Amino acid sequence: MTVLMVLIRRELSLAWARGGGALLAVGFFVAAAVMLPLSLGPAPARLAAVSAGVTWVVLSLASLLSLDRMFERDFDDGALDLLALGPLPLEVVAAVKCLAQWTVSGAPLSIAAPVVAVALGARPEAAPMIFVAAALGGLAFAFLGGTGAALALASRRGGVLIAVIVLPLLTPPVIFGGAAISNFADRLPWITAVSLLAAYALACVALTPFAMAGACRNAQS
Amino acid sequence: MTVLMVLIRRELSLAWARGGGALLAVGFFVAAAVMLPLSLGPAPARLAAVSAGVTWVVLSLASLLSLDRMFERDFDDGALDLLALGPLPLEVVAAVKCLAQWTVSGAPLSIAAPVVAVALGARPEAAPMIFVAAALGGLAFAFLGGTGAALALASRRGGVLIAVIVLPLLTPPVIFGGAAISNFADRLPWITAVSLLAAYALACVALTPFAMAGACRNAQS
Amino acid sequence: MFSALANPARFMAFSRWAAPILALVAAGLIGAGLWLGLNAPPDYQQGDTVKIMFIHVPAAWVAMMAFACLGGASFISLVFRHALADAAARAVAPLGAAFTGVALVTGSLWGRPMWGAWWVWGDARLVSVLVLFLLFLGYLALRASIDDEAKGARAAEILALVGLVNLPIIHYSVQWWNTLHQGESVMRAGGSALAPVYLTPLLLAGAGYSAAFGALWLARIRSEVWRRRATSLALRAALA
Amino acid sequence: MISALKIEDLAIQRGERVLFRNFSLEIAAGEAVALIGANGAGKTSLLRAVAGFLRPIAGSLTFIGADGPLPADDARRAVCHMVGHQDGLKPGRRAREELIFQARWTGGDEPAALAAAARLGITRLLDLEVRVLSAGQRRRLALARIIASPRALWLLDEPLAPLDAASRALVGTLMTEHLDGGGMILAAVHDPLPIAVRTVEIVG
Amino acid sequence: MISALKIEDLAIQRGERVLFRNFSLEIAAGEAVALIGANGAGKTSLLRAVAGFLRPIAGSLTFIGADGPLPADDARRAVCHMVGHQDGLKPGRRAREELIFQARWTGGDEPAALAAAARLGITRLLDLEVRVLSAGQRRRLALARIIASPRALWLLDEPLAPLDAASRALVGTLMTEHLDGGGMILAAVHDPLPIAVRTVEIVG
Ligand code: HEM
Ligand SMILES: Nc1ncnc2c1ncn2[C@@H]1O[C@H](COP(=O)(O)OP(=O)(O)OP(=O)(O)O)[C@@H](O)[C@H]1O
Ligand SMILES: Nc1ncnc2c1ncn2[C@@H]1O[C@H](COP(=O)(O)OP(=O)(O)OP(=O)(O)O)[C@@H](O)[C@H]1O
Ligand SMILES: [Mg+2]
Ligand SMILES: [Mg+2]
Repeated sequence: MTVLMVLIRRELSLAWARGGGALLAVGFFVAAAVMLPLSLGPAPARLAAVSAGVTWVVLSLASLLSLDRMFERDFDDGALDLLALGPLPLEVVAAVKCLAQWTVSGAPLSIAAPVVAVALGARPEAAPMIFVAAALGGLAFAFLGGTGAALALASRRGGVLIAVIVLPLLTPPVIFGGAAISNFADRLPWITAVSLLAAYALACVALTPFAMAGACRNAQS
Repeated sequence: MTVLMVLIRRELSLAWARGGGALLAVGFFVAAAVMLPLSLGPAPARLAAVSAGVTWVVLSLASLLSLDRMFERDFDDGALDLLALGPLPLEVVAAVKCLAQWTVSGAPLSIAAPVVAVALGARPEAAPMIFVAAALGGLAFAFLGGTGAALALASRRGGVLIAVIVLPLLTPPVIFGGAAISNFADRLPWITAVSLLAAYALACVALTPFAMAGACRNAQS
Repeated sequence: MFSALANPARFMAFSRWAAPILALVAAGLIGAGLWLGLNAPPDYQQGDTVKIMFIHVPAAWVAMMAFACLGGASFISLVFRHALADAAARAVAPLGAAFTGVALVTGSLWGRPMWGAWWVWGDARLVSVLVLFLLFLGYLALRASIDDEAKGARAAEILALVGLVNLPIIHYSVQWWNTLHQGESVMRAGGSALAPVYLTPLLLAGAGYSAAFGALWLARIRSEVWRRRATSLALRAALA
Repeated sequence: MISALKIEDLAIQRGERVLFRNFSLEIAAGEAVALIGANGAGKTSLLRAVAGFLRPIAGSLTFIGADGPLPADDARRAVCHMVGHQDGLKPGRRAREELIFQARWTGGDEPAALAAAARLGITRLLDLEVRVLSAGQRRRLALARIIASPRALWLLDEPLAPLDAASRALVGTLMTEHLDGGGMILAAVHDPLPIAVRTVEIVG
Repeated sequence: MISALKIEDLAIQRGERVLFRNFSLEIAAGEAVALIGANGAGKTSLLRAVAGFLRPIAGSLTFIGADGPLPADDARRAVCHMVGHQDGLKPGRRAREELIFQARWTGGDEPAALAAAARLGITRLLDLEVRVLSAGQRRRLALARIIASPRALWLLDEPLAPLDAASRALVGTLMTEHLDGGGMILAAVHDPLPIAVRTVEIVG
């Protein structure tokens, strides 16, 4: 087993324990979706009109859960120091952490999302796009969330900072994703929005690990 | 200054730092509200129809943020032991923790909620009820979330447990609150729903501290 | 020029006269731009409200420029560990926030008569400018919340670099989405769509705003350098 | 104030394993006991049982006041100070906030907390975040807490490990003062304490 | 494998304060150095600088290989083992998972990890969660990690504090073996190490 695989396995199991993994995120998401019609009262038409958009927003929020602790534990208990002395650079470690986070929460969420949206009354045709948007968006959320978490490490006010730092960065993918979903459902051109979302997600995956590693080193020093 | 005041002040400041307090929850909430029209596209009528309900659901999610860590830190770093050796019983400590959590996130959220709902197009007449439901509901969420957090302390799979334990308990207040808001806005009888919500919240406040204290003692032993 | 100014002593000598001169230039350009602009004929569609343009558009330009400067200074500070670059980054953030605030407020004032609403959540340009504003605030908050100054600086620099992605999004937002906001009209391929009566004062005001921004920035960097000298002197005194 | 702690035939179990049985010990006012034993023998567990965190499977723990035995839980809240392996200090808070809170929580006040900090030589560090303190400075902060509010029984788990020689001597002095005032100390140690103590070994 | 570590005129600053200046030290293969100094003198900071976490404000740190100086960052990833005040073990995971991961991460493998556990007498504990281990058992787990994968330079921060006498002797033996194999040890300590070492004091 290569050392990368060893790292991936560990991070997956930590991510699972940390946030409750798939179960918490999906549970949270499904609960929100169930609560929505309950709190709106039974008016299928009203609901159906917004179901895809609402699903997307709730999803983006659900994927933020427990992101803030991505580096904090490792930092506090010294594990980050040990990771830094290993064979792989911290950039890779940071990327693996984010991917693990995405795997245990983003991926299950993106499978749950189309199901929930359709159950709420979205047109089934929109489902594939909801899945794609959720998967790509989740990737961006995980990496941006990780960046915020790493930047907040050195500070006494972790949580607040993560909000202030991450939320603005999350807005573009939410917009792109929302546009992709609604355009797709309305049979309008959707390629641009999806490409933008994909580009944003890929840029996050490619660039934020450097930011995260830099932020971790800064906090460790 | 009495020892209770000392405890309250400390817990407020910890709650503020832990979850990012007010700013994180409110930021999260406002962001969600901002993202909603972005992802739906600007179609005011569609949005207005569901704004109150969506606000309420997003609010309930926002108030869950960082709840899961209410006891974990104190447990890991030994502070819970010191608290247990103080003059007040752990039940009081647990209740103060939950109230602090509510003060830094639930209360600001319940002020933000009507504003956001109206900005999204809810009828202004519904605002007072949104405020009441958010305040009462927030109380229930804080105490139930605390219970889940305390129960999960001794386990390796904390997050999952919280999901499984807390989410079902949260459903009733969400339903009552949603009914109260929509009935109030539609000029239907709303007293029953609000009373149920209040009763549920008070029951949580009165009973869960015992559960939390018991769970903490169990984890410490 | 940059390498020459990288030396703090030389920078202080240069900025000592450059800042006031830029300020004078700014006053002249903005004065001329506004005078021409306010005396321009009312637009056939927009009426007199078109005159908000001469405040709004340059402020929006400078706000974006400020973030680019913040990113550039942060990059230099991060890579070359240059103290002056860090001072420059720290100095530009509140300025940028202020210009962004002006763009938001004037845009909003303009939006009321034009679109019938102060604010439109669905509009990508408006939202992305708001995001820019929040990024400036985030930068300041991050810096302020870390006790260790060097660490705070470094963390904030990283954030500034990450935030740079927002710039192209603001600029292209009008093309990527159907926004209510004006499309590109000044700097677009195929020449400006604006009539010269409006274009000239707009460009004058734009140059003036930029000069004012430069003057304020230099002044703030100077005071930042002084502040650092003072703290290190105080520290040395305390340790002695 | 209590005049003695009496442990009789105590047996403690962790998980499935009984750590020790029939452990008896009596500590009188003014007395210090050093608890020794191999790693995993159960020193920390014994301290936690005294503090009320672990329920023994057999035997009894009695806090004896001026007029005979006291209800254990109330006595603990009034007389026990504990410095464990984990010191309960929050990395993100300032030393001053932590010290003052912990002093007040156990019945002291702000002036007493500041005096204790001065005593332990950490006044200069009070405005730092706990996270930047060195291990020894942090331990001194934890110890300042128990100096700041007077309680009769100190339960200490390897209190001196991260301290330098000067601080160890200082803590020795503080312990002597505590004992002279009628206090009691029960400390789990691997290295000898800087004061004269009765040594008790835990064997499984 | 490196043959020496050379520290020249090092100066380290934390926050606004310069901890020490002009610190020089050379450690050759097979040599152990005990770093002593008051609390807050900067022992931990020096170890962290050697491990690459802190950037010194002056001076140099050179890892010397068979053919002269090595690039510092690569050298660190290949030769440094560190056991700090914080041991990097996750309370919620099993000792076995933690040990095997950390061994693999630094170049060892599972059999080596199990052998190291046996050597330190913690085989029986491997299926427990880290959180239930006693302080000494936990430190042994942290030390097992560095036995499990061979790296030349051990950076130890008060490695023996929570250990009982038998374990201290054992760790002494392990250190001797490491030195005999050409290893190096730099350990910050308050109590003497159980092996013959050169002692260096840090003064501010
Ligand atoms: C809060 C509301 C508004 C915000 C945040 C805002 C923001 C901006 C920004 C950032 C730019 C510069 C874009 C670039 O150069 O890439 C800009 C340019 C401009 N804005 Fe606004 N704006 C707002 C409202 C308005 C309104 C109501 C109008 C008029 C109907 C308007 C008209 C213009 C024009 C004509 C330009 C120049 C466009 C160009 O040449 O590229 N804006 N605005
Ligand atoms: N929940 C548990 N399940 C199983 N074993 C446990 C549990 N909790 C503690 N133990 C075991 O109990 C024993 C006693 O631990 P304790 O911390 O009391 O020892 P100690 O004497 O303080 O040792 P040290 O000198 O290392 O601090 C240890 O062997 C530990 O592994
Ligand atoms: N970010 C910081 N800001 C200010 N001071 C700091 C910072 N980080 C560390 N210090 C100070 O640096 C000093 C050195 O700490 P270090 O941990 O290196 O000491 P040490 O020699 O290991 O002490 P000990 O024996 O107590 O472990 C301490 O006085 C500590 O308070
Ligand atoms: Mg112990
Ligand atoms: Mg140290």
